[in-house]
Amino acid sequence: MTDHADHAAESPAAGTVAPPRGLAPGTLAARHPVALGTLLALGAVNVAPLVIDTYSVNVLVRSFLYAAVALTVDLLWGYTGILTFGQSAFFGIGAYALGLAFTHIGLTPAVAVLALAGAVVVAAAVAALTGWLAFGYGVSPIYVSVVTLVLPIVATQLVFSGGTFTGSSSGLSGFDTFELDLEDWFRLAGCGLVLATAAAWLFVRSDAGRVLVAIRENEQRCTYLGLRTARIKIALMIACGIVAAIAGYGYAAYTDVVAPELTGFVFGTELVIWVALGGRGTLLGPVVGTILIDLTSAYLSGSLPFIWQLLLGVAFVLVIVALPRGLLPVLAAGGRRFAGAAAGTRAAVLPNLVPLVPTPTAAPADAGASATPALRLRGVTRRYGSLQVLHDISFTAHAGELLSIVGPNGAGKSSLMRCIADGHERTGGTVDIAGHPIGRRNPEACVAFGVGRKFQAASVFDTLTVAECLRLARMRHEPPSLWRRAKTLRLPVSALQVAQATGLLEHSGEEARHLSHGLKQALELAMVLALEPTVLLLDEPTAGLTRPERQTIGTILSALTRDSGMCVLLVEHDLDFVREISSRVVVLHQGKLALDGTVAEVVGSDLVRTIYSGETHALGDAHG
Amino acid sequence: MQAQILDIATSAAMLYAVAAGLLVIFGVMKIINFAHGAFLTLGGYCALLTTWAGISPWLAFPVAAIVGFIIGALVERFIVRPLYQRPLDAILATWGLGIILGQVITLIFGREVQFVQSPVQGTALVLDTDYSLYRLLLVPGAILVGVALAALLHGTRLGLAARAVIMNEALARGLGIDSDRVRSLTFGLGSALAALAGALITPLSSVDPAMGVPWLVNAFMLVMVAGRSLISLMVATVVLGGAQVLVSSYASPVLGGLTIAVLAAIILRIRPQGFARD
Amino acid sequence: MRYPMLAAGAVMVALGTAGPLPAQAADPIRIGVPVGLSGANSVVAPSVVQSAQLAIDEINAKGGVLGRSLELAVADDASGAAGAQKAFDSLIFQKKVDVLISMETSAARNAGLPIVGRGKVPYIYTSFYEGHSCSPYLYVDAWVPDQQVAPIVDYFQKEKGAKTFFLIGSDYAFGRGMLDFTREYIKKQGGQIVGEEYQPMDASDWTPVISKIRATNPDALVTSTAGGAPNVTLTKQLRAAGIKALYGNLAVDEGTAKNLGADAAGIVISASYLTSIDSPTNHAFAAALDKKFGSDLKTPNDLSVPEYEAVYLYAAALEKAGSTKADAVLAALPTVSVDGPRGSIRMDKQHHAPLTMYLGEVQGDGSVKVLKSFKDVDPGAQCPTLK
Amino acid sequence: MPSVTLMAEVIPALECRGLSSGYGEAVVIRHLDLVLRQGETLALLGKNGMGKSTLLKTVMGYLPALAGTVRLEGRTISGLPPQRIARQAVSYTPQDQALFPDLNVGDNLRLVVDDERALRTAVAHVGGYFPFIPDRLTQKAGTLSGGEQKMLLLARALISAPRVMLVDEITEGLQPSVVTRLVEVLRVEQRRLGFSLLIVEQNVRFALAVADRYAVLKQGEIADLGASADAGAETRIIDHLRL
Repeated sequence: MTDHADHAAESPAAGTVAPPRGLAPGTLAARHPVALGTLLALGAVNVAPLVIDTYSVNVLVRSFLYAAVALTVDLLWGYTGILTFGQSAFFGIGAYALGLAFTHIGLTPAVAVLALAGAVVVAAAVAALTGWLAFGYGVSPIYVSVVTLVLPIVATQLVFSGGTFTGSSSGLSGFDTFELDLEDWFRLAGCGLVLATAAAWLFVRSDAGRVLVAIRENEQRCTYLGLRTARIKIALMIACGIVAAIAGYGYAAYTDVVAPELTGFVFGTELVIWVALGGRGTLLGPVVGTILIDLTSAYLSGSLPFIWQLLLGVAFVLVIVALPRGLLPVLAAGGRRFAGAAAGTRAAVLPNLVPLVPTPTAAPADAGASATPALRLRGVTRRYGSLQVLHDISFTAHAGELLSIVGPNGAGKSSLMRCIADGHERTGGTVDIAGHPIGRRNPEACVAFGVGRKFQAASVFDTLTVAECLRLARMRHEPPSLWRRAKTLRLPVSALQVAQATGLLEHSGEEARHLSHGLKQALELAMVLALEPTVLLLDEPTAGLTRPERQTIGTILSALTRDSGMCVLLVEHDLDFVREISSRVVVLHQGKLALDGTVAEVVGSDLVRTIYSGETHALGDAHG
Repeated sequence: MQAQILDIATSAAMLYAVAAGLLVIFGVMKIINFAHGAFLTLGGYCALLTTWAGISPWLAFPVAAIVGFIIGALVERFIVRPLYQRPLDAILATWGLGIILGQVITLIFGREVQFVQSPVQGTALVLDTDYSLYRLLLVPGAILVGVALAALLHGTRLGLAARAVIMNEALARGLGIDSDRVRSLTFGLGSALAALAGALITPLSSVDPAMGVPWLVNAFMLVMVAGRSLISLMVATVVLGGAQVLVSSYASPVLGGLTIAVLAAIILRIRPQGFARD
Repeated sequence: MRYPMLAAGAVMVALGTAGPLPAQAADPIRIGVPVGLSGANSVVAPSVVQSAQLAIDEINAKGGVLGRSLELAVADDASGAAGAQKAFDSLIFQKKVDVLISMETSAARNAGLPIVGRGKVPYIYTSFYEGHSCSPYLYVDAWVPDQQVAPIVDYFQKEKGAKTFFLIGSDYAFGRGMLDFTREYIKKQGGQIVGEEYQPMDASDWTPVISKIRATNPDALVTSTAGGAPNVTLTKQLRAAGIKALYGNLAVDEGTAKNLGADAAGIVISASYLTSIDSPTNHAFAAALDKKFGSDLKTPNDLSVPEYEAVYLYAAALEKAGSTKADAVLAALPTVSVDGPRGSIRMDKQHHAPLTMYLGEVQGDGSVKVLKSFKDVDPGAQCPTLK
Repeated sequence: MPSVTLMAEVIPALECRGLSSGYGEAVVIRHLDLVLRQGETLALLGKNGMGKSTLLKTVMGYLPALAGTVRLEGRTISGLPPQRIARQAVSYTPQDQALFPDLNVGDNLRLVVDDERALRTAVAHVGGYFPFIPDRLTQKAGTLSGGEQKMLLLARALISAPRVMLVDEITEGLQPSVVTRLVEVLRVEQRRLGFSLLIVEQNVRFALAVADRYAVLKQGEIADLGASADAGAETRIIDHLRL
């Protein structure tokens, strides 16, 4: 109650901040800062070698290439949450592609191009393999760190085992390479870095780029929005691997040396350190951080090598423990200009929410609904080791039904929901969604068949805005742009209704973590509805809500089943609520289906009365 | 062949000694201590100090364990404790700690490679093979470490508390067990074991500020595969360590160097829980 | 005008160090010494730095060269290629040294050479190595396989009756280069190679190699590992495993041997410098080192003495050229000679130097007993394209 | 201000004042006032999701109090971590996962006593009620039957010499004979040790049999409070609980 009241009081104020300041979203004006920044940076990179001393130019070429790799680490770790120690391996692939080609074949334009192509292909293949290994279903999140740790070790040992072919510990050096002035190397590397950063900047701010943050924040929710997160992560891994390989290629061409250290795990961890110090998830932070750190260490390596390393180590630990966002954002937050700019970009991308005109395809689905049940369970069982939580559950549910599942704690209600939404969950039996058996498919495949699942605790994306959360839910239907943000967001009428009725619309520019508990629940419901599911699974949607909030949700649910012909499955403890809105009730008790009937039948049943008054042993047939 | 059996046994013993400390910390705290390599190095330098002091090389082992314990407990208090909810950050923070320890060691002892005295010299005739006595002694040494750990976990109240925290921390706290203290002691114990392992391996190789790093990765892989059990760690060290020896002997020592890491990655992909029972 | 990067400058000021200064007429002549203070070479690097420091101090005490004093600039190359690049970059472009004089791993030397070419700085390489490294900027005053291998192999074959050999090396240019030469030489002399194994430079576990030695049971071992750590770990593990074969080591120096203690006893080495050389210059050198460094003294060895002599060679070339200009110095280098602890050194054979070689056996106390010596052994045709 | 001695008599064993709590932002308990008197047994009843378990978890320090305070015999304990509260002679038996199934019976008991001698005495004592315990000290607790596990839980709570005992649904899924046994043991021990008992129940009969007073929770607030002996208490409670 208090929580909600507080929020209601502050929401008008928040509402006045959120609307854009007269900027039409997505126009050139909105993208202007990026273009301007890129041009300025390009200009600076071209002028810099004229004023900086030779040694710094020399070192900076290397720093730029490192920074490009750090950029990929930031995309993987900072944005997507994949802690990788393996980007050095891709850098090494690029470097050795050039080193081996130029040493053993020689420098010709054709060889140079082929070597680059080889580097890209090998890096992409290795990244795909790494991703396939690391992002399989049910694999623990730390496993990706295991794999990316193995990667540079394997790469280094392969270099070692190559004998004179790879130069082993010595590496390869002294091969003929491109004849370029130091200044030109500087400009080349600098422009490459600026363009890569700008591209990454556009990407992470595009609609597609928000998926990365969504995966980091809540991968489970992503999969239940039908997003194939494993494929997205593998694709990202491939792109990042290729960029790192190109940087490595440039490094070898510039320094005329390839050495096992370039592929090693220590370099891989250094990249993570630079990114952490610069500020993970900020792109500019890691780039600037890498350049500053590498340049400073170049100056200090002679005079203060240990102290410098010690300082870096101390700074790194402090940042990880106390300032997980890194140094740069903290420093930058001091400047008001940064804060203003950040708020500006945030506001400028608020899309207009428009109702989705029902497509003709929706109609046949309704027509077919009468013939095929929306949901059919046959003999579903679930075991955890020796513990059996579901015994032989069979029932069907049709379009337009609101089926409540009730039962005491531990009756297996939530397990049942999981078995419907994820093919890996059940131990036995079959589940058909609108006539499609789900088999052993992943949640995202079940979503494709028409399942929408709302979790018990509101599962949203904390650091994304309400509009962004809703956009993610629509991506299955409308593939997002890779470099820009759409001006409009089309939502199904039901989702829009939920957003309107709960007051969510006024908060569409706000980050989800700032929402009240009730609004988070409403947001998740709207997201699930945006999927246009045929079977909607709701696990205690009203837990922890105030009475008016429950009322609102109840009204919406009734309307949904009535008007849009959805099949809703509701798990609920509050039996008053169940009585008000259900068309049918299923009672689960100790993992078995105890009763399946109308509300009146269930409410009047002695069985339910005994279950709820606690004399469980009186329930003879439930004990067998 | 006999020599290979001895190689496998002694290599597995070395790996077991090196990985046990990491396993203890991972088991109780669910945190990967990437400063493990630095603690190994610390143990190596403790052995170096005993060599310099001219006292019995056997004393290197208790000295290393004690120093490791004290520093480990301090580290837990000031660096690891804020990170229990952020396991990936804990990996990074402990890695950073490893850098700090390495640099401090460098500042004190210099960068160069140094050597310690071995407590035993010469060879013994086992299985018809003249084999390094020290390496042979590593086998009972590792078994001793394993038995002592098992006794500590299963025969003392601290061990019982630690096991309770591993199994269900919330319940353990509700019964009055101070899980913070258990964790401090556990981290200290894990660090002590790491330092002890460092002292154990140095007579066979050399001491330098980066000596622990190559061991870290193998220990990490073994622990990932072993899960939380000292027994499955033993299985993992024999299987993976054995594979390493065989690949080194029949293919090449260099490929042997990546055997453990690659096998671990494959095993974990097929069976995410590794050699652990469930 | 060019300025160092502001940010880096600011950090350096904060840390209390000074940035590079603009060159002035009375500036000292800077001698850059990139060495492996960390990594595989860290065992011997400190003695090399001491030798360089001694030579520079001695020359400065006599008034310097061309009216200018000499100044030492050391940089750590971490004994590897990537580290060497940073060290060479820093010395040549940041510290703007006039010459590089150092021992390096072959990996580091190869990685550094392109930078030397770009910076157009003379480079005197003072480490024994696998040979055939050729550059107009590079001079070498230490031995190559042609000078070193024959004495050991001949001794094993003719005086100890060895027929089968096992070769062990660190897997890098030096390790492979030395053993390539050794293998061919042994074959030419009618010996048999029963095994040849390489491990990465930073390897510290030699168990699989020792297993193979046991399996093949050779009469003699010839090893060529990176000087320092791999050398010591290999020797310790060989001894611990009870391998009794003859043991010729192409990379061990006296200091390392002393470190090894009893384990080193019986190792046969072939070197151009031993502390026991009985010559007035060697005695004077030893006394000067002792006086300067006292208890901190690192045993001088076959890597540090060439460094000492190379500084003198450079000073002599400066005097002759009359300037620090690279072209003039490079032209003068092969024409000057110094009388150092190893005797008279002149790098006039295709940028390499004829040397007197000693065959020695390490004793239980780490000292080396000279078995034989060979006067002014020619380095052979190392760089036919150079003068 | 009453004198100290006077206060000691009226100080409740446990006292919640204005207590609000929940999970994250979901508030489950709202401004709750509840008093557990010295030596009494109070049963908390209510439908699922009404905040009964949440209340126990908040008292025990697992969940932070969003507002209000919890006092144990006059000392504020809200804000302390669970182990500190447990050390003040509060015994808590959660509803799920209350045992260590992979530890043996002896170890499960050993966790709450000071040393081996105390354990031997305690085992001998509870063995009087539950003879299987001394016989099967080395059996893994997870392999005991459901009823035996509940008895072991009660035994563990008793041997920790509690001043206040918090028990969450100990009768769930038990046969009537076992429930009767538990009621008996609780009565005898409470008389002997004088602890105060706060018990969460769905089994109304058990609750009324063991408790002096009852409280019904609805939507995180107390809907009904009375003495178990009151006429019509059971009917009233079931009315609260029914659909």
